[in-house]
Amino acid sequence: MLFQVFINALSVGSVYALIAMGYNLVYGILGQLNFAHGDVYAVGCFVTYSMFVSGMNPIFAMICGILAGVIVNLCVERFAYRPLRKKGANRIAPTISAVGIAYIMRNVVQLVWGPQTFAFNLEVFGGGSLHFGNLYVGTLQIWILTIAVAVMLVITLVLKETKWGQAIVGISQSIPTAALMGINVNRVIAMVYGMGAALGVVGGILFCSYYGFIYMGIGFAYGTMKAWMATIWGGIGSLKGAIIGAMCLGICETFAGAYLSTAYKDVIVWVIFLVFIMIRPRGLFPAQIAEKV
Amino acid sequence: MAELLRIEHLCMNFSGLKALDDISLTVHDDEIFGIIGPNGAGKTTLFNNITGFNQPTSGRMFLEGEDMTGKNTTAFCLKGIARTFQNIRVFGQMSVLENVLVGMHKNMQANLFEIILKTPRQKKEERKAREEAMEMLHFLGIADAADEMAGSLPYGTQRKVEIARALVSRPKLLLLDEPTAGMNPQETDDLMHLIAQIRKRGPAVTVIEHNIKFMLTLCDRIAVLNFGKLLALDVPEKVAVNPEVVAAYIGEEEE
Amino acid sequence: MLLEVKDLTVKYDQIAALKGISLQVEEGKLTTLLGSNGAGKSTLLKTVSGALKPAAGEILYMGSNIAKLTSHDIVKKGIVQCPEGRKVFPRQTVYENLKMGAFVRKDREIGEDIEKYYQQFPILKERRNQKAGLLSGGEQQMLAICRALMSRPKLLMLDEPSMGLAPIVVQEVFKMIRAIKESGTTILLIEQNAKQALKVADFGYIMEVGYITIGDDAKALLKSETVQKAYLGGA
Amino acid sequence: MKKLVQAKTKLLLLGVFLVVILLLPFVVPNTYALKVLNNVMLYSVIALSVNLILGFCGLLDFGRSAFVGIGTYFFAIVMTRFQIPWIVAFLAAGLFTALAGWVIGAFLQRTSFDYLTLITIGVVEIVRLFLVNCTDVTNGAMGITGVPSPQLFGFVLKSHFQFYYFALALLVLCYGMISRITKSYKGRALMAIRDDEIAAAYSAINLPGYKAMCFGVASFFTGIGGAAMVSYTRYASPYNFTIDEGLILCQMAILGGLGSLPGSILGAAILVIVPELSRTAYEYRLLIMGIMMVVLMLFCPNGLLGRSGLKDILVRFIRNLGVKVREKRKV
Amino acid sequence: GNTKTDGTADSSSTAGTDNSSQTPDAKDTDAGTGEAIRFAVCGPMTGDSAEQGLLQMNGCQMAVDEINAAGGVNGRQLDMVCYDDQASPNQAVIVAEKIAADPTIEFVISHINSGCTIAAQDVYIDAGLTVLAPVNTLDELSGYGWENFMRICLSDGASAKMLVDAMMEMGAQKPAVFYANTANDLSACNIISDYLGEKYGIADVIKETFNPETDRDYSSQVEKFRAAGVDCIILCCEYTPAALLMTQCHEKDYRPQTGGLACNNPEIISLGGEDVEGLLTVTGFDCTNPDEKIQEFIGKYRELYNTDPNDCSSRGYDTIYCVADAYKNGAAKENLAEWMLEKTDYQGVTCDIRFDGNCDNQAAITYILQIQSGAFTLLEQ
Ligand SMILES: Nc1ncnc2c1ncn2[C@@H]1O[C@H](COP(=O)(O)OP(=O)(O)OP(=O)(O)O)[C@@H](O)[C@H]1O
Ligand SMILES: Nc1ncnc2c1ncn2[C@@H]1O[C@H](COP(=O)(O)OP(=O)(O)OP(=O)(O)O)[C@@H](O)[C@H]1O
Ligand SMILES: [Mg+2]
Ligand SMILES: [Mg+2]
Repeated sequence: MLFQVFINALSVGSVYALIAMGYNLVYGILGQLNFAHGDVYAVGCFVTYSMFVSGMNPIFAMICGILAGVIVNLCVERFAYRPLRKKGANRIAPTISAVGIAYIMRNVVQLVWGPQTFAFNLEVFGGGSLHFGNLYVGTLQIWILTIAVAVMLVITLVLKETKWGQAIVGISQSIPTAALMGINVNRVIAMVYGMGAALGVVGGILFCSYYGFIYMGIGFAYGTMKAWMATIWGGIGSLKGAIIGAMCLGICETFAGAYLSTAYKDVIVWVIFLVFIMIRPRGLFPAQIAEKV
Repeated sequence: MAELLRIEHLCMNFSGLKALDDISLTVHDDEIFGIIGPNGAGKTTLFNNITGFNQPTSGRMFLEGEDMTGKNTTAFCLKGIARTFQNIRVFGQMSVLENVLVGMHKNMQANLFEIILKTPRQKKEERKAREEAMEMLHFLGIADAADEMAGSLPYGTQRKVEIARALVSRPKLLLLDEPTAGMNPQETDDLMHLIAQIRKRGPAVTVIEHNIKFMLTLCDRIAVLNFGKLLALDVPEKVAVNPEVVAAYIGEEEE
Repeated sequence: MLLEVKDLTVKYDQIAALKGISLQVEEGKLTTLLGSNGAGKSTLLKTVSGALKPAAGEILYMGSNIAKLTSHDIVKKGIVQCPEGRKVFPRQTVYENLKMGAFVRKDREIGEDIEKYYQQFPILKERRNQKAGLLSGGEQQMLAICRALMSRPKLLMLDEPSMGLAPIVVQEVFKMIRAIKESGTTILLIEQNAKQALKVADFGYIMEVGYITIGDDAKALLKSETVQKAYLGGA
Repeated sequence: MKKLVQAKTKLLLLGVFLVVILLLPFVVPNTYALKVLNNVMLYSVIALSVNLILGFCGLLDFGRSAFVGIGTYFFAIVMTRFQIPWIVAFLAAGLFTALAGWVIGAFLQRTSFDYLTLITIGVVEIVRLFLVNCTDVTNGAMGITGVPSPQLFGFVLKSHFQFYYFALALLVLCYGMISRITKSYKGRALMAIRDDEIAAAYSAINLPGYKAMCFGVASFFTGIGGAAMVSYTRYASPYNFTIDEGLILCQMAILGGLGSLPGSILGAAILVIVPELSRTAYEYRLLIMGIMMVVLMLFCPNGLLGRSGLKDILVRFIRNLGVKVREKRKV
Repeated sequence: GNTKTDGTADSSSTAGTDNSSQTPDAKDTDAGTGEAIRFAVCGPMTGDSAEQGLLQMNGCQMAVDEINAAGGVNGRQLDMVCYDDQASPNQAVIVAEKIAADPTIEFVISHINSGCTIAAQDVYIDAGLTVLAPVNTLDELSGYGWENFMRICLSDGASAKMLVDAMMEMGAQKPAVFYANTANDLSACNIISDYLGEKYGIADVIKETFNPETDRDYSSQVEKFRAAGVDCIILCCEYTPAALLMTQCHEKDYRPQTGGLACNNPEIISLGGEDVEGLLTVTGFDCTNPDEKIQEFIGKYRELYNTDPNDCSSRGYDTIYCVADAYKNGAAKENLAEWMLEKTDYQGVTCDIRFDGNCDNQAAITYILQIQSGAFTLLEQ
């Protein structure tokens, strides 16, 4: 049982990983507690679902969903976050408008798609599982993990090597100074939000495919919260951290459920998390502190 | 003249970089002590060490004979060291007066219940603190700005706010890290007089500056740091003509 | 005129920091701006570089009004500011900071430029892989100046470049400023070290709480009694 | 002289305000409106405690709902199982919550802003699941019924009308206490921590001690608020103490304006009353709330009564009408 | 009266989020004599558990529209107002106060979450309002001795026992319970395990739970069931987790017999597909009944809401008819509860209603359905 539990844990972790990466990207760069992340990607996933159900090719449906997520996030950035940034608001203000956006998105999803759960199967990832003796490994999980790692590598490379990546890194440290370097701050930030949304939708689609359903609550509890936990676990701003943090989260959840108590599972996870944060207050891969008196 | 601060063989390494290398010196309780040295010589790092912000890699520190090695910032502060910062650190969202009042924190006694009940003792304490803080603002000539948000003031004023905040805690030793940065010659002159006056009020002053003229006029003794090492420690007249110091720091006097 | 500021008014919230300022910066010349604390010098620079938007007035750069442009467009036009208080990118290394300075450049000589500034400030070369946030104050200042230069601007605006620098380095910086000027770059310099500044400058302006009180030839200012008294340290 | 006149008008305004507040229950149309008013006041107490933590100490705590839960349950359990005077249990609930807050505050010392924020959410989850699962102590998901109404000096404050004055007195008391704390040197120490921890440490402010104290003191008020609330609804249920609730409590303080105590009351009023207005338009409730929050933030990023908030907007508006308004800042 | 029904039918949204009787002009255009009979429907309409609230509301809405179209009750139109309690007991109390403060409201269709129901009861009792509960299945509710509260559904205990019997009859050796960590489901779980012990002598029933707000991965539960050799799982949870659990079992090639308390939502079939084949569910509404009236109801419901009715919606529907029946026969706001407790003997489309003097519906019948080849089928008793 132990080994199977471990494999289950990794599967759950890999599902969280992708969602966490999109969250961590925006979080690490702009420092925004983005409460709307999950709900924005939920919109993207629902669009994918609707497109697919109405008979569209699943790949196109996914692209539509991703586009929808990106567009929504860009609009949100443009109309809810950017004006705040221009006014030089503190860190808390965008957090609250993000909560507002999350509410709006949740309401829109309920108005358009209703509150019930729908079956979600795009039929592209090939379901089923491989088994080795008594061990079962889902094929979709292998997909998910591969995609997560690939995406992480690509983004890390982009951030490190390209000019835009450097611009993003600059903006993450100081927006006014970045502007003084000739960086088009608004465009780059919009890009980051777009990228975050795209990653979120991809993650969300895989999440929905994995569990085979979609409903309006996937945004907050499974998106924002898990992504946030994974991000903090791994260290803010570290993509590698997002993946490994998600794995840690998956492992804790699954093992706590399997060997301790399913009723107290979440309590146990949170307590482990708390203790971990006490030991490593900045997560597994902490961003380096570069401040001097 | 008594010994106030004594440093013995202080070393500080930052992952391979020797920011302080075997520094020993003594500051007396009635002097203005200057520290100069090229950029990156370790002056600020020295301040950080003798206020407990950084822990030295090796070496010892004594304040009025008491061993303070390994103590934290608050302990140093309670023992009577106050400082200003090279990169200004005022409480940006608080008024100037409040900033200064924070400096008086360690002298305040009232507990939570007295505060909630507003006992006469607490009221008196608070009133006295405000008076003292205002007096300090007058002394530094920034009383006009008392109600303004500290964060939106010009640099020079913010520096003075920092000095006021440090001074109201009635320290035994005041550390000033480049107090004249961003001030014009006129203001620098004013500050010089101010520091001399401060000195008369009680605390010994240790000051880091790059303004040579300022330092030579003001200080009783000057230490010169270079690459973390103590290059010279003497009265200003001698430091100014020390060829090593001239080469490393002052450069050819122009004109 | 490379840059012409006309009747510029700038407000923070409701309070005017600049109250109708006019000044001119001639191409290829060095103009310096002197004034006491809080006079509004930095505010002026921030407005020219687009970080603040004026409440009234014009900023003409090569004849066109740039008051409404965004910061990055202004940088692309060749105006670069070395901000007050250094503002280096703390989490990036010295080298990466310098590269950021060249963000708008497309040529291939970036590496050579970096090497050039390393020569000028050897301590930067020594610290090239250190996070800029951990540099000493003076080291950061040097880095900030070099980073501004990395974009090869047409108009360089320096906000108190000598702040926090050792005397020997200050001389180096002024030498450098002179060399930059001689290479044809226009400079707008804010300095507290008025004597030095006026020595290298062609023109000088004196500011007092939101207004420009005097604008004259630098040599004349250097001799002027009022200026001597107020900004050159009395004696 | 001028000052005297000003003081007089101020006093007059205060008097009028007081009379209005005291007579309000006589003019509201029905008990429902009274109930809403009472809720506004109870939530105000909690929002004030959030403000103490977030507005003054700069720690973003989404977990206030957990402490409301602790206060609520402590009070409910004590009152339903033991024979003790109401007021004793009430204060004990506050103190117990304060202790819990202090412990958690002390425990979280090393964490920075973002980490703390998430952990406070964890606290909500832990407390909620404990309340749901620990059936022996908390009666689990069924909740605790029959919690007694406030009993003061032999009076039982059972009706909404009576409770109004109780809640009002409670709010005034809590407001006074919190305002005194924030105006004292301890309050300034909290603000100093918020603005710059390093400089605060250099002013001999004991950071861990103060943060823990802040959590403790704020939790006292949160707990009192929770106990008062359960004394009012007379039923304790674990489903009241969710993350969403914690978010709402935070929003009250933020929308009102961080660091502004009247702001917290205004924020609480808005977030209690606006959902009531949209009660039957439930399809659009979240939409309305969301749009309201975004728009308010866009207009007053620092909250309605915060810096450049309503007051400044008003002043600007009046000035645009040509009226001279005294500038606060001297130039 | 309320003529917006067509609009609802057109909308492609399924569990209709529209609510037509809220039109403010409902009263003015009243065709009948006398004032409308106004009543409140409470429940979560937003948030994670909105689905149930909206389903209950849909059922009520359909009945209201039908009755009004047929001329109302004694010439009085029905007027339904919906209140969202967000599944939060605190909110439920406010809702109750709001309802109590509105003298035109004559009765209340209950909140759904038991926490909300309990919290709000005090207010309703004080206001003398009758509360009808179409879907409050929590056993403990019978024990409160409320005189204004009546439920139309069977309590969990009763239906759970039926389900257990059916499953044991099918040859289960080692049963286990999988329940959501909520008041209802926990209570049902306890009843089941007690019953298993009493009747079948199975002492150590494995009980596993999950947190419905945040859990969608049940692999640890599955692993535990599998390791313990469980061959029969009783599901006390909503249909979504039920379907998910079965899928996750089958992924691991683990195929226990399953049966659920609240799984009769047709969505479960599309959700679980082949994985939910063979699932038993206990329900008060037998959608497979060929009875004309029932099929007509299903047809109309499907036309309106584009999906099949389930327990929540059918019970809501019959509750309204039942109250209308009471009004027709002389009940009024003041004595509604008394009247119904004593005299109601109503044959509904989907269930019969007759109270046992306490709050329970004596005549409620429960059926056991099984999913066979993609459809619910009545299991022969
Ligand atoms: N936290 C740190 N980590 C790594 N290196 C550091 C750190 N703090 C300082 N340094 C390095 O130590 C050296 C000494 O720094 P310090 O700030 O003490 O110089 P300084 O004498 O104050 O110079 P300046 O006059 O320019 O302010 C510098 O080269 C700096 O780069
Ligand atoms: N962010 C701000 N908010 C409000 N007022 C500000 C802000 N920044 C500057 N000011 C005010 O604008 C005026 C001009 O400031 P500025 O920084 O331009 O002066 P300066 O001449 O550069 O002074 P210094 O020599 O100290 O650098 C000052 O009175 C200052 O208080
Ligand atoms: Mg220094
Ligand atoms: Mg300036």
